[in-house]
Amino acid sequence: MYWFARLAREIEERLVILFRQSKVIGGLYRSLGQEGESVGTAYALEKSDAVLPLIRNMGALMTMGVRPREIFLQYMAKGESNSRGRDLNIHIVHMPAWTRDLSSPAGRDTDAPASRPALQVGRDTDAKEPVVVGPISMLGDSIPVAAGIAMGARMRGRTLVSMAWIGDGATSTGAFHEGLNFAAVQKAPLVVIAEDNKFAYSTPIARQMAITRIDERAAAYGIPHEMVDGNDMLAVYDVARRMVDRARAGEGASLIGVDTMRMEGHAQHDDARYVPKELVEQWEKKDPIARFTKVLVDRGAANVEQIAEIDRMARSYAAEEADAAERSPMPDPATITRGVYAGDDYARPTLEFVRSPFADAD
Amino acid sequence: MYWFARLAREIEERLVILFRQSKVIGGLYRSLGQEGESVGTAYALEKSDAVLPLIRNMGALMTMGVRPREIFLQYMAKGESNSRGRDLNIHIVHMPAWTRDLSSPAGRDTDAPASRPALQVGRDTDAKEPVVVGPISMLGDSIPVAAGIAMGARMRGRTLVSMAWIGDGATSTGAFHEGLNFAAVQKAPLVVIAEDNKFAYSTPIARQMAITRIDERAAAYGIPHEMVDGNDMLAVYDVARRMVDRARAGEGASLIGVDTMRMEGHAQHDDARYVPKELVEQWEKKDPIARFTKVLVDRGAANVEQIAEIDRMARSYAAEEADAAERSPMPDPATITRGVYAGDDYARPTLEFVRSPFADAD
Amino acid sequence: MAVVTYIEAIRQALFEEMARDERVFLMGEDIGAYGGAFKVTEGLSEKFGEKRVIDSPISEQAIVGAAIGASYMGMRPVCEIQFIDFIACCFDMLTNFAATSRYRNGAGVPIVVRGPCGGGVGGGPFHSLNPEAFFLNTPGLKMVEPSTAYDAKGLLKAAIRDDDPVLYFEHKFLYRRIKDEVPDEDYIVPLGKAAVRREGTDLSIITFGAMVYTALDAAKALEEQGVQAEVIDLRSLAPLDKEAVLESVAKTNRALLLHEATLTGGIGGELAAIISEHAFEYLDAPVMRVASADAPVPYAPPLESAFLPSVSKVVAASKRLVEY
Amino acid sequence: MAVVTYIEAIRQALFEEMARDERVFLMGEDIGAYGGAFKVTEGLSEKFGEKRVIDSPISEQAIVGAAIGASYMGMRPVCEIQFIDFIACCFDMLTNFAATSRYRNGAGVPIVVRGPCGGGVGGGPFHSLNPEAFFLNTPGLKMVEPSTAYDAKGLLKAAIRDDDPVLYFEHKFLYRRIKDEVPDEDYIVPLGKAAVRREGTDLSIITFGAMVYTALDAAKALEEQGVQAEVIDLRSLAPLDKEAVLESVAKTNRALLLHEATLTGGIGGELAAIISEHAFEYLDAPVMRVASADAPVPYAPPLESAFLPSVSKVVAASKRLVEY
Ligand SMILES: Cc1ncc(C[n+]2csc(CCOP(=O)(O)OP(=O)(O)O)c2C)c(N)n1
Ligand SMILES: Cc1ncc(C[n+]2csc(CCOP(=O)(O)OP(=O)(O)O)c2C)c(N)n1
Ligand SMILES: [Mg+2]
Ligand SMILES: [Mg+2]
Repeated sequence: MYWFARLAREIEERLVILFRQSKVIGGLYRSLGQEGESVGTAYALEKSDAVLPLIRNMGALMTMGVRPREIFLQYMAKGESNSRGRDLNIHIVHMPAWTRDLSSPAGRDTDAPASRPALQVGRDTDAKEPVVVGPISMLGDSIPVAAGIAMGARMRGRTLVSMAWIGDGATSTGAFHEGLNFAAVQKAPLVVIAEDNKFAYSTPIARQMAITRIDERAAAYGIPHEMVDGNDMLAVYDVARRMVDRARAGEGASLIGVDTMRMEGHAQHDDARYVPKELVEQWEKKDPIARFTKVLVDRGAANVEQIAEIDRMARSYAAEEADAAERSPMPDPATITRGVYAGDDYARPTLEFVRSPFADAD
Repeated sequence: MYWFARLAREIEERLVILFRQSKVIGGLYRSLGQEGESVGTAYALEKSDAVLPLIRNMGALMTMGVRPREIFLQYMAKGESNSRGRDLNIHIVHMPAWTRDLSSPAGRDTDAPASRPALQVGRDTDAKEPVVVGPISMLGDSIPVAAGIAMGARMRGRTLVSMAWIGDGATSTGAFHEGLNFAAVQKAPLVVIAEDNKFAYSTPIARQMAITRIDERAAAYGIPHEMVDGNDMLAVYDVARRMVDRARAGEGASLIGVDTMRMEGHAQHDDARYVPKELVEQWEKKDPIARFTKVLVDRGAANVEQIAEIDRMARSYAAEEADAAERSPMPDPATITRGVYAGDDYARPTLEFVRSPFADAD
Repeated sequence: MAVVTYIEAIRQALFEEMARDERVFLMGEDIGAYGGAFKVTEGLSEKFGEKRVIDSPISEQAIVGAAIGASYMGMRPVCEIQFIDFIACCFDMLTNFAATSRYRNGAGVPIVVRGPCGGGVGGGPFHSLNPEAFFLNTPGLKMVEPSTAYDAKGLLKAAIRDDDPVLYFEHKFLYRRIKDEVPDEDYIVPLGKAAVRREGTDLSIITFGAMVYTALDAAKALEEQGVQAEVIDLRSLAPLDKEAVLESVAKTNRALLLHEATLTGGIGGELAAIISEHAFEYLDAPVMRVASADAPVPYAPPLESAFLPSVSKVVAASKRLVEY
Repeated sequence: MAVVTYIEAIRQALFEEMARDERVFLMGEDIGAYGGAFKVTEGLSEKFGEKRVIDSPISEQAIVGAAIGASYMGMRPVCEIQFIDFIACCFDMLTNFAATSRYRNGAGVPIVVRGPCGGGVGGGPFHSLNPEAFFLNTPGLKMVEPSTAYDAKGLLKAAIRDDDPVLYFEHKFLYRRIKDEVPDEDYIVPLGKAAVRREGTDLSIITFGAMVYTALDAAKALEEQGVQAEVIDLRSLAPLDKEAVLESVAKTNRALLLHEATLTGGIGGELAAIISEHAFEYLDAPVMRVASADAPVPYAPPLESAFLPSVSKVVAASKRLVEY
């Protein structure tokens, strides 16, 4: 878990550099301070489950094994990116082969590993591939889709759990309400992670909802809901694990409210002067990675040197991946009208997955 | 209260006759069995408050003093109807004069009485006129509008309470969620009546939501919510009264869940064979009007003869109003493109209000 | 061959596609035991079970969103919008999520969203919509609207088998009024192909849906006055069958565009643009449009019939064209 | 007279209208202390207080619905949609509730719904929308899109004072790139009136928004080749200024319709229909359209610039027209 959280942070640090060099197209949205909940929740999933992350769930993507280069390719709008330069940041989508295999209800388990060259961190050759559905910008729309993925996979006879993240602000959308209510009635294997990071862009949560515990949003749907300290990775993992297990056991949807803090502005352009300084200071003390480091050290799972080594590894890995992405070409303008509809033989894009160097250690 | 509930029922009975004579255009939706909650809730309002009723809130409209003829005119798509034959059943709208009076923030209290001839039941000359906003067919859309009416009237400096009714099924819409959440955050003087009448068209409430108490929909918004026996008019009035008072006192929005039963099909064309017979039988025993009659008699407020007399009065009043409406002309086709936009001097339609013969007795 | 109604043809298409492919399933309001507001899905839940005929909450965004998600998993969802007017409530999910998914990430969205459209039945402003123009400017969506039972069945089968999101508008006025021959064996009507309903030489009336019958009645009346009108039934609204339209206009040199949606901003504009750009040399008269008045759909029958395009309006416009 | 930017002109209009009429207030996401995603409302909450500059939840249906309700009470709400793309989320409330209210029951809905539209800034598929065609087939709505600071201020004031719902699209590409003279005294630009941005005799380029500048650059290039293009800036998209359009085409006998939204189903169709019906006799060449490619708006700059209409595309089309 530590690796994924650290990797997520290092990737974003790298993105900030690329952003300053204006190599990132459009805005850059960071998850600084939220890496813990992203990783802790996704870590409770099987590699073959479904994730519907938001811009601040870099940690979840890393946990599911998405190759960092894919992220850099997207942010730099490269032609080899999952969206072939057509869509933003983490708007990436991946469907395992079984979803297209119509030979049997559930499809054969022939998730061919992605076709790109391996790299030292090791390709994820054996494990199954996850379903990854990045968001569209319209907040809340992921929730009905996540419900449909849970329902659809169940119809295909697969025991897949669908996990979707949503911000405090986005829980005010009609799509969130309709989607989660439908999932609840259908007892769909869906786990929604509602992230109370105190702000929706500049809007404090008190202007977003008249409840103080975001998990109470779920009270309207008759599903289990719990609040957890989002910066305590192990606590997050524990509750996520319970909700994922019950979903997989066919007990239906649930919602986890995570109490965390967006430690920077909404995006790089936002200096967040509307955020009270004390609030930031108070949360700096609770940095999820620092806290998890302490746990590891206290438990003797690793010593400070080892952790420093892991950090160096993550940093250089992120750097290599960024450089690799930077070298790749921009998309070809001749393609703009390709692939709007099916049948014009426009190649389906790939998404590459990698194996954590600590896959066994984990 | 008895008068309004009985009148609502008699009007609908009359509409059924007109429907069978195919004088009603389109569908006929009845509130049989729900007259109690419609009247009990609206009765807690001032005559100058705002109501946003649904098709099954005939009782609320009668309670607010809407002249029965207006209903018949609408159902028969007459040219003199509030929508001039352009919209259905209770899709009626009325704005008191103050809403158009821009001379002072709150507007002067010069709500001129409607301009049509009086009738024996007595015109409502002195009391103020309510804001009436009938629904559009898109379920849930009334809730954001009701919130806006509450907020807007407050900005105009008026102490107006906005009351909106919504069906169990319609609480599944995004509009309901967004509107009530916004009202909650804004502490708007809004009271929402959520009617659990067991079905949404043919869909039982269990397919609509995974909660068993509809008032729990409000738990997501941090506002007070209570469940009440919708067929006990006095109990409904009591809780409505409390919620209206707190709204008027500036304590914000609330939701009342009413436990009731739709005693006929969704509309006249629907034989409701999907409704278990036992359920109907069980609810027949709880008819709100019969129960209220018993209360009146037990308390000695009225004897059986007097009540029978009131019923006769209501029946003949409904009949006269229906006949009056029937005699009025259909709209003039030459007008179809008038009044799409402002400024083509197309006269603003009127809505006439009447005074209950028991206005003082009540 | 059997003669069936338009609504029965739709039901048959659903039935046969569900029997053919276990991945086809239905979602919508009251479509299960009740069989839908218009009884289109009657009997399907008994036959295929509640798992494949899902009664949803009143949540159009969720119905379409869930369909998108299920289609990602390899399923073939067919959504019913109880009245097509309520498609406005999921406009976002359709135009932003469904329409762009393939283009953005190569993830196709093979869903069908169907529902009753159109007026003429006293439905008023919220139960009479013709929504095609709302969606015509969103690349990634397909749209069809049948006018015959044959097309109703063949287009729906084609839509269900298509790999892209298809909006399928069924005209409620035709449900039980139209009957025609439908083959017993499996067939489809390909998307994107118009049909010539009547050959003519003097002008082309280009239309679709219930207006096809208005056009045919007008053509009969015109014939008595010696005018031979050709009637083109577009069937598919996206993509439009440009070739068929241009071919007909090249032959008749006069174009009358007829649709039931209101005039301004209607699909007639797109057709006029195609014709005036690509058939300019062939035109002997202005391109004319007949459509509903620019107002919400009024409820009272006398108002609605004045509002809708009529045979006499089409005849009058046609004569202006041929006499031009 | 002072020279101000397009965005400053919008802010001035809001400021002056709020100062003039206590019933004018703002609702939207992050428009208060933060001043909005593009800082359009910067300083307004300090000046007029939180009660008149309301930070809403992320709920477009509620923002517009609440505006409708408040307008019934005599208020004059101005809603901000953070990016106009999200107007899809309140499509229902706008087309079904706001647009029909006056027609149905005589209850006018004097609201303004404004937000940043358009591409050219690397916004990708969900931050670059030009939505005019979505709403053009809904009677009851008005739509404007200014291209100059003068019009930005004058049209917004006119929209706020108008008694009907007005969609006000501001092109984000112009926010800080465009500066021009704005009178110190109060003025409005009437809804429904186009402006001639450049006189010409050889063809009429009919456009609006950011494309006005593309058209003017093209006109310059054409002039060097001896072609005199007239450039019409529609300013109002509903109602359209038919007279101005027809007058120009009657003069130049050639029409080029230019818009930034994608081609098929765009507002160009409606213009083509108006011209080919009412100016048929004047046309010496086909009515042509230049618009964005029929695809979602791609994100990468090289893709987006190939996707958008360009000066060279307009010049090429213009020459085809004049050489026709
Ligand atoms: C439907 C919709 N409305 C508005 C926006 C503009 N917007 C983008 S991010 C954002 C704030 C989101 O806040 P939250 O949901 O709390 O997520 P966070 O950024 O805090 O992770 C807003 C308003 C949007 N993307 N979608
Ligand atoms: C957005 C929307 N979707 C679907 C419909 C079709 N429809 C009309 S009434 C109805 C059932 C309403 O049930 P409920 O809200 O419980 O109210 P009730 O009829 O029981 O009073 C449905 C589905 C609609 N009017 N609006
Ligand atoms: Mg947040
Ligand atoms: Mg109900």
